Amino acid sequence: MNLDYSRAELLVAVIARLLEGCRHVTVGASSPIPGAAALLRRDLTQGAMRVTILGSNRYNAYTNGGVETFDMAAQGRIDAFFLGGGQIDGQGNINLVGTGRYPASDVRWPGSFGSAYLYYLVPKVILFREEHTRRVLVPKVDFISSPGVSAPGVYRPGGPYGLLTGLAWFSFDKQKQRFRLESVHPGHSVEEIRDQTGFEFDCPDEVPFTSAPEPAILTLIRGRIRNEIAETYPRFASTFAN
Amino acid sequence: MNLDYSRAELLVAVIARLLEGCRHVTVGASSPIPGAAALLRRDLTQGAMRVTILGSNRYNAYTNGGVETFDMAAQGRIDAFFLGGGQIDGQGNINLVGTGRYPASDVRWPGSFGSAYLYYLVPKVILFREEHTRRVLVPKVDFISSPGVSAPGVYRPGGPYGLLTGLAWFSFDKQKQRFRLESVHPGHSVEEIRDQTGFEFDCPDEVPFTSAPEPAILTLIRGRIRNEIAETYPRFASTFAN
Amino acid sequence: MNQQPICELAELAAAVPDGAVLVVAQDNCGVSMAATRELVRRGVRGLHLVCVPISGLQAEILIGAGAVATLETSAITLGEFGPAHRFIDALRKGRIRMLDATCPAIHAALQAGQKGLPFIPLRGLIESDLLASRPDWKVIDNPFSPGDPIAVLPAINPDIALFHAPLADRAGNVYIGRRRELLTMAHASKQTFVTVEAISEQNLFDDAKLAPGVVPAIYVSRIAVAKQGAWPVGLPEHYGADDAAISRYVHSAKTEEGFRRYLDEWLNVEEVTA
Amino acid sequence: MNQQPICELAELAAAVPDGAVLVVAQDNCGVSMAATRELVRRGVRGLHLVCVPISGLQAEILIGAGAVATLETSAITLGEFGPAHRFIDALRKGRIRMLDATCPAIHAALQAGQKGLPFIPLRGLIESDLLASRPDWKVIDNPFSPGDPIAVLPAINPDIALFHAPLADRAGNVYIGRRRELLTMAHASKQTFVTVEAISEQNLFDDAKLAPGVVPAIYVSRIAVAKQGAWPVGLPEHYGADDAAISRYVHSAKTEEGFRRYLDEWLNVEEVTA
Repeated sequence: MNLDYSRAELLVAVIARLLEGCRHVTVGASSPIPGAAALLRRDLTQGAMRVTILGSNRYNAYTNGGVETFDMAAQGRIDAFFLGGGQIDGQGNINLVGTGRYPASDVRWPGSFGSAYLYYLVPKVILFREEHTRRVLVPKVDFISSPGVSAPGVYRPGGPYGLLTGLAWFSFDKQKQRFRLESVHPGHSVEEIRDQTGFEFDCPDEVPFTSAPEPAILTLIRGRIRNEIAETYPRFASTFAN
Repeated sequence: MNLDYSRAELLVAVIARLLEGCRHVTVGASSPIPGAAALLRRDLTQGAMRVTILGSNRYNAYTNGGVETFDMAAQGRIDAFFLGGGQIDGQGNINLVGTGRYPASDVRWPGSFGSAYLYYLVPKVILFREEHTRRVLVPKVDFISSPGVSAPGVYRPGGPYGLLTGLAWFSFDKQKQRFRLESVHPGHSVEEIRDQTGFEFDCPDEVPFTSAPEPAILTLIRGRIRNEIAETYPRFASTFAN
Repeated sequence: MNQQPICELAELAAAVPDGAVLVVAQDNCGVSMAATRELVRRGVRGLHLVCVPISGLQAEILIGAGAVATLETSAITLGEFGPAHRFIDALRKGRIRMLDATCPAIHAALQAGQKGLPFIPLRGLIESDLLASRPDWKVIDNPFSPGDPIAVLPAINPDIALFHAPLADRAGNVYIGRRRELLTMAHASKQTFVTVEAISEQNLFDDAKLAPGVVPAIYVSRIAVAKQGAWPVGLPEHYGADDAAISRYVHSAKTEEGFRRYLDEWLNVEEVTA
Repeated sequence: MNQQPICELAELAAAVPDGAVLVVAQDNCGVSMAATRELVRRGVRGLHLVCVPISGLQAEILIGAGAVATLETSAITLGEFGPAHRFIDALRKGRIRMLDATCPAIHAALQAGQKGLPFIPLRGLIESDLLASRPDWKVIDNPFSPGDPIAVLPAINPDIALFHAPLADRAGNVYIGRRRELLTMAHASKQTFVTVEAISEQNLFDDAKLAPGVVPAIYVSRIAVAKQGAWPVGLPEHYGADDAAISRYVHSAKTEEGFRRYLDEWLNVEEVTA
């Protein structure tokens, strides 16, 4: 299948759609695709949606140090955030610490960052991981950096909204505590998703393809957005549309 | 008795002596005599002792807002502070709220300010009240803005060091939970102190007079200190040596 | 999170609903007396007024005007100008619910609000009548050291923070310099309303030296220009207090009638002059 | 509370005792790699390293050099340059005690230290393995709302805060601008050691625009001048990271031997150049 857009461009367009209705979106320091998507959404709202990119000078109007992101989340002033994970399981648990027996992990990743807090407090947490394999999408994470769901009574206004990978988009059902396959990216199939996913998920009989970016959106991504993210993610910007 | 210094000058000199050994002294916004005394002590230590005067721009190097005073006290970075009170009793309890039945007080004062915190945390709290009458120095305060002593087990590195009035200096004994008359200001007598004090206190057989300010100290007070406090307490500075 | 935060003063005051939890700062931080006057003019009622951590003329006038139902403060003081007569009178007549506090308790509870914590512990307070008179404060055992009692205070999350500042920009950023309690107030409150001396045409974040002293626009809902907007209180580093006006206030406010006369006159001042 | 805070870099490093609780900031806040090098040179051991809230090359090198006994951080990352090999290796070999945290927990515990609180509550965390692996963290019932579990964290009060800043003055005031976590670190720590690019002959408080971004001298024990003192890490708004040097580090540190060779070379650099 020969598409006239790159995977990165598709993902940016998908995320920008998912951010509809948000007033303020915060993006982590090393998240170029979510960063580009947030800036795209901002452009589409004529700047009404605010974007904070952690680690950026230009897209960071904080004056209370690193704690401000977390305080803002607790104040309800961050509507959406992105989390990844070395492992993600079918209940939405994420592992950013490592595999095997903690703390002498077989594979050790950097650590949990703000996940064990933001995942609880930000209403729309989009799990984003391009690699869609059984290595990443596991039946049960080896270490819970942050759980996908919480017991009744635990203060948790936030949580997973869904999971976007290089192959598909799943929504998350908090009642059922399960992912549901919503769309498969053009060029891929439900079988491929099943093969590459280590956890069980709900799957409707008919799964649509993920909508391709509209031409106007592609133009924006390739023009203004690419320039805007160059400050924050210079290496990414240069390889963006490949 | 015809003294060659004013009462204010005596009190400034006494307090400056009490501040010996301090590294950092903080003074409230409307405390000109303690303020002048702290600046005098600072001069005598060639600036080694730091002075913070709340509400001053010149003697306030804080950059975290009003909370910084209280945080510093909790950090152990304030060695001495001054508290007053509409009522002070023999256990060192202070009342900055009012007389009669709270909250519909017969006489209402401004309020407790930071007393219910700083009195617990600052090691050397000097109670300072010029008026020495049974109206102020009462058997039992009507409202405890802050207690003079705390039950065992209560975290209390700070508390009353003593009580300085226009007539005398009392030390405070934390074990006995009582004041002890240490000196009577020149021109006054132990009988007068007894007459004017509403609470019981320890009194040695021989009570010395409070030492008069040395000539060099008086010169400093009348020169440099008077100029230095003019910024913070302009009205006070102009009437200082009367 | 208002895209067009700059509005008229009357509009700003009209957006403070009756019954709001309103947080204000002490005199040396920037007090919006201009907005206070508009609030009195519009006849706001039932405020829960939180003072960080004390107040002066602003609280005194709001109380005298009957705008305050609950007062939470560590002190009300007019300093050397004399007693806060309307505050004292309202207490004596039981017209306001009084929540006497201590300065660090108000700061800490506001910081808890800023951090979205339900409560925060604080040293001091134990065995004081302040604590005894505050049913909303509790004492718990330090969970890390049994037998160590410590006070815990519920967070303060005001509906609206209101203050006066020297400068804002068109995007809604406000310069506060070293007056960091104003930032805490803005973070802890649902909305922040500010009056300013002037509007800068340049974004305050474009000047790296100004940026550390800015309340970012995301916290600021409404900004109105009010020249000499702290008058008769001063704005440190900009103008001093109008001692004569405050003295006259204190003299007038000895009686309810005198206060009313002062108020009528004050509400009819066309242009504020210091 | 040092009257003459300015000293030589070696003197500053010598004043960090073995076993100290040392708190450092993340890369975009000002990382004193110059002092780190001196610490490694003097062979410091047994540090309890607290990272606010994460670290990169600084923690990685201290760990590799055997200086760290306990590591408290929310992440160790060299970003796109690759894995932190020495950190990973030390964990695998059980050479360091690991206290994995989440960013807001480190900020909150440090703020508790700043406020002299014994502990602070924090949302999140519940039912995570982070909480399960931290015996020093607890869960209590919100005293104001039974049935609402909430984590409580003991305060962090480091012995020494260490960072790099653009400017200090002779009185000991240090300019940090918007990097407010550095102020919190200084408040919470018993002592603060700072390396700076330059010393201003003017007191920083004399410039009203600079004052809001200053760590006051009362918190600062030692200051040493170290030009390009963050190298090979960058100092935002002053100079960027030396990507080539960091890449070469990551490549070298794949093995213990490679790391040792890199270290020898690094310790022998006479003058740092970016």
